[in-house]
Amino acid sequence: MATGGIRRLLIANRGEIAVRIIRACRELAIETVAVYSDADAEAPHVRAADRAVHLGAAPARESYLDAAKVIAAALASGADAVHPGYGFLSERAHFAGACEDAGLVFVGPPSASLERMGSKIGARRLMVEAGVPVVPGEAPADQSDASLAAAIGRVGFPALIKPSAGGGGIGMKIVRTAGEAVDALAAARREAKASFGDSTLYVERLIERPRHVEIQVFADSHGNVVHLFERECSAQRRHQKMVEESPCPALSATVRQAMGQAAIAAARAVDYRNAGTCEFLLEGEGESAKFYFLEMNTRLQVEHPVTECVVGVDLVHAQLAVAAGAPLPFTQESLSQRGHAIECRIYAEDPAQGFIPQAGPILLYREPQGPGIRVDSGVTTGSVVSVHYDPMLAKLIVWAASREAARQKALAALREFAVLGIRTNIPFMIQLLQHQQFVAARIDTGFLDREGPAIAAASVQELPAAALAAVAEHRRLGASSTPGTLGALGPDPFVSLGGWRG
Amino acid sequence: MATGGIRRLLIANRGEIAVRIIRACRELAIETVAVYSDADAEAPHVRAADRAVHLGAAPARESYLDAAKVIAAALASGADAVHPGYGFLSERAHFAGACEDAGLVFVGPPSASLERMGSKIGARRLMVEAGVPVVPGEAPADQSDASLAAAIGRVGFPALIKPSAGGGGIGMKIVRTAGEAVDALAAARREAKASFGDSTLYVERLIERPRHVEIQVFADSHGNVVHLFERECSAQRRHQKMVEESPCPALSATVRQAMGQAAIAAARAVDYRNAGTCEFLLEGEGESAKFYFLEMNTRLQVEHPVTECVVGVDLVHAQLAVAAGAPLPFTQESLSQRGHAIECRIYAEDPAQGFIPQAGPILLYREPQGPGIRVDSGVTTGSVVSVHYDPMLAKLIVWAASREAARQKALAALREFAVLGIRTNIPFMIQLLQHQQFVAARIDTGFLDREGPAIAAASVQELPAAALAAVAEHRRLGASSTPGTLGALGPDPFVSLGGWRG
Amino acid sequence: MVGVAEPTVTSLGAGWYLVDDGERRWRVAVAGEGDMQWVFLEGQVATLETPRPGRRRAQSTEAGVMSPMPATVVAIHVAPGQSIAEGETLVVLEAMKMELPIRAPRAGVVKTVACAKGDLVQPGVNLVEFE
Amino acid sequence: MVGVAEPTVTSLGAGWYLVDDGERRWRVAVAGEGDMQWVFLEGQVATLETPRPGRRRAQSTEAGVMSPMPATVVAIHVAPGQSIAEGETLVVLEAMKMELPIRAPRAGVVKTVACAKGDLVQPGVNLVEFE
Repeated sequence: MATGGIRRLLIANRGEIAVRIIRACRELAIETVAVYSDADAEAPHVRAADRAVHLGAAPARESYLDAAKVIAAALASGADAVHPGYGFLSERAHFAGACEDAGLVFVGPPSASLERMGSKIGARRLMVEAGVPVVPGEAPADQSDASLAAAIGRVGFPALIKPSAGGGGIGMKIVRTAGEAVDALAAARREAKASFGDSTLYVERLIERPRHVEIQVFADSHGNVVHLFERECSAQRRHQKMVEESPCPALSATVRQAMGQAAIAAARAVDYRNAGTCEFLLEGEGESAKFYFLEMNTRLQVEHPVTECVVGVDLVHAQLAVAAGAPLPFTQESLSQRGHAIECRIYAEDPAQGFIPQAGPILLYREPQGPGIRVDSGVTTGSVVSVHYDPMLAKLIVWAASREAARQKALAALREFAVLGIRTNIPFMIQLLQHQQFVAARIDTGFLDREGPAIAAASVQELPAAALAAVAEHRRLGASSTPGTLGALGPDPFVSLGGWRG
Repeated sequence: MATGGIRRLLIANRGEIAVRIIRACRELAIETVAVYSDADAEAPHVRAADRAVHLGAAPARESYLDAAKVIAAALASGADAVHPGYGFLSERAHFAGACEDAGLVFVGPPSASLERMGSKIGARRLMVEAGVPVVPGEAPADQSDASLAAAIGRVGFPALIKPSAGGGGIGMKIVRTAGEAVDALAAARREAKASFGDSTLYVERLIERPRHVEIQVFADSHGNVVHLFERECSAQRRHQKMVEESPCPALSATVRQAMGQAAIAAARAVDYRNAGTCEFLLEGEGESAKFYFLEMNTRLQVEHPVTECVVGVDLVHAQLAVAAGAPLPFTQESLSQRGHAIECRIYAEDPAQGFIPQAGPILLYREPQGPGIRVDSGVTTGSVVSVHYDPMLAKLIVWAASREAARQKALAALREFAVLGIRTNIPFMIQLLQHQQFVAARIDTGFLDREGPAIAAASVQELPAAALAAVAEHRRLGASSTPGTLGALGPDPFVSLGGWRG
Repeated sequence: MVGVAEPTVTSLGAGWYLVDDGERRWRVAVAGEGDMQWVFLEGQVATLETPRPGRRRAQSTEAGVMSPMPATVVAIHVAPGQSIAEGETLVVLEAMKMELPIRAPRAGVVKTVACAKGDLVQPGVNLVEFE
Repeated sequence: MVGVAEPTVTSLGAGWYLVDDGERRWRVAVAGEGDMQWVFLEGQVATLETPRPGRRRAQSTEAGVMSPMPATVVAIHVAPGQSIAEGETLVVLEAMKMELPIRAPRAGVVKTVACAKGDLVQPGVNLVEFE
């Protein structure tokens, strides 16, 4: 794959995505420059890189979010290109622009595309103009009952009335038939006025129990735009994705094709370049399913490996080639889906305590291995999970010929994935992948918010005798080798049981 | 995938293949029973299994080759099936028969198929009857010049004359035109008589610089037989394969299709069941290439992962399903090749000393990781490589969208594959994968025997300063923590340089 | 464990143990020294603690609320003397890109607010105390 | 290394070192104690030895031939008193499923054959000695 001019790449990120990009560069004989904060001096991404530049203190705004420092690091290390990864500066148009100004190749879309997709209102208007379906909605200038009722009729039923100034569900009313509109409008107006001091109302189509389905797109600087099919990402908690898979079992070939074309139209509408993702809400399933554009993520996604496994491409290789000016390494006709991939995001969080993020040292870490198993990670034994960054430690990605085989492979791999020292969502994930709704592929975006606590509770199990025996031996060995550390132990070491749980 | 009655599987093997089969069983919720010799009590395959049975002393004939002990272990551990892996008892018809007699499911072909393919002469005759091309050859009853010259005319030019009783190249003569026949026959007869006391001659077509190309086949007990395309295995040294890949760059679609059909015919001719491989010699390339059946390997091959990556199947899952009586999990129409896979066999051997096998403890071991990289291995840090078994430690398998991308990925992965304590062929492999003939995919079966020494010599490189600096630090740390061990060191620790080489 | 043989445990190094109960074998990982161990078996994780007299737990009590982890205070919703209902959000913290609302464990009256917006707070220290 | 800064070496544990030469960084693995170390860098491997006076090397000499590794004798092609040519196969060993021919390092006459077919032989011990 031609990666032309790029000889030395600075990766303006940390964790698993930095490691993954460094690995891609090794295959392409591109030198790598890592950047790091005070908290990450010994992090795997820093150790893996050919060069490393210290940015600043642990808080991201003093390190990974400081565009000036990152660009200075790139220039000082002789890098000719910058890969922003995801998060941090990846979708900041000013950063892409600053790279362009400094003569650095930005591995992503041009700053102008980022600006156009960065404004939610502007992006929605552009999509409507490009013929991409969006959730019907409007805030009529005439806020009379008659005008709002007419707007409700236009957006369709069931409709949702919500305060234009609002948020958090306050003042939101569902209208299922035209007859319910007048009462609902009055109630919404009262609550909006009381809570926000502004009674302006917005009406939109209510998408009930939608799925989150997104389309990977890729564009080069030679006018080629392709889509790489979908990822199903409905298993999310408070908009934080937990499990992604592809193909989406709810898509018919016709709807898949239509979504792919819509995503290509969206990319063309903003003169997009490099890898991007169009997120859609999907209503219903099969031939009758409808989809609505949500937003475009103008970067590599966390869940890009799912597409890589199913479509058989390397998106980071392609990003580097396209950024260097090469044409896309694939055509639409050459792309197809094969088998099924599932990604499980491994978070440092405690599902039993409301998914509260966990920080601290990882005392023991071992990844699963085997055919069809891929782990992208940014930690190892001895890593300290910092409070300053995202709690995602790793991604487990499995591929198999069918969804059920992939699910079984993911379960087997999760049972081999050992992380000690901080709580993770692995035990929770094992329950989730066995949940009847997951097995049946009937997950909507509200599923985890509704069922998460019950799944967390179900993952508490009795402690097996084998585990107790191993702990006893561990303590005995510790007592003989370092007797000093056991002074505080009482006669019965198992007095307090922290719990066998997720 | 239905694996029906199999609840507990004994794996009658060791090393990487035992580990790989155990991993497959975890995904299928099949309990596993490992067997082990005295040399393998702490081996990874024993640690990975749910149960483990000791067989006997280290020599294979007292452990892994002792069919009675293996069957007793299966019965004692309550196993209902036996997977033989490759090598050891895998192609012994008497072992398959003994399993059948003991009521154990043998994960492989029926003993009758093994018997039929086990006789080289019988198999050749069966193949000819089934219309499968074999290398033309005959040992005419009438050994007169006229009769042998006629036989040479029938097998075609160039022809090879060799003593029927012979071996090792003695008395072999090449005949390129009919005019050369009389002199060559006289010389061959003299040498045959002198060396073997028997002047009977065999004539066959000489296949010059052939490739070794094999076809994976799979048959179930419901009459279905499919092929899973080819593996190119020409990079072999004294018939020991070193690198395998798929697809074979020399095959046209037409020849590939013809070879697949021939392999299916071969399998049908012996009423084959489960996974098998038909090995062919390939002469020439492209549309004009000709292929000749060599033999059928009636088991899972070492190099099966190459097919798994390119065709997108799990052959061990399929083996277990078919052994349990289920129909094949794929049809011929559903199978296709995608991208390119390369397998590198990692041997404990010293290419600089004529590839002499190495034994001893592995002091440090780390496998490469990353997208598209799979390592099947049977060792870890601390393992002791025994003189009693095959010196293959691990297999590195990479997949990428193109051959060139796979080659680059394999190179990057090999450069991350650390094995210290015993010599391996990794540095040699790095040179081999960069050899102009490998890059151009122009490797025949004689390539490594011809070029191996030169490649081994090319892999000797100057020791970088960074390596010396690390050794100095290692010695310094060792000196401070365990001063006793350094008593024998002279003032200059780098007096003798073992060499930076393959 | 009446009638069951005592399991044999073999240390495999690096915190891993092979436990053989006479029938099946299990690979168990254990980490942690002193009075708390973490243990892993087939995807499940537990902590086993020996309680120490007088050790403070980093959690909220009847007397006040604490942060469960190092975090930054992003909002304070109460003031001294204010009456609060059980479950009411008192303080909002942020850690690891997540907002953590700290809620009242009971109804009562705020005595002191021991943190300010922007503070980096540690576990085990009261953020808000009740009368 | 005139004009080049001394590289800094950081131990990463488990035998791994990060070497920074002021420009690039290298991940190097080292193993082995005492007078021999193995070192790995980007797929290349070397051994570094400190020679010890009087240490026997397991290799053939002018006086006789040895097995380079533990192996089984599968064939003996010579007898005492027999004249041999340089490169002639004296003994065939088998180890790890491979045949290892042991050849004469020089022309000469066989003095003793110190092994028998079927023997398990160790490195460092003569198999055949010359006059």
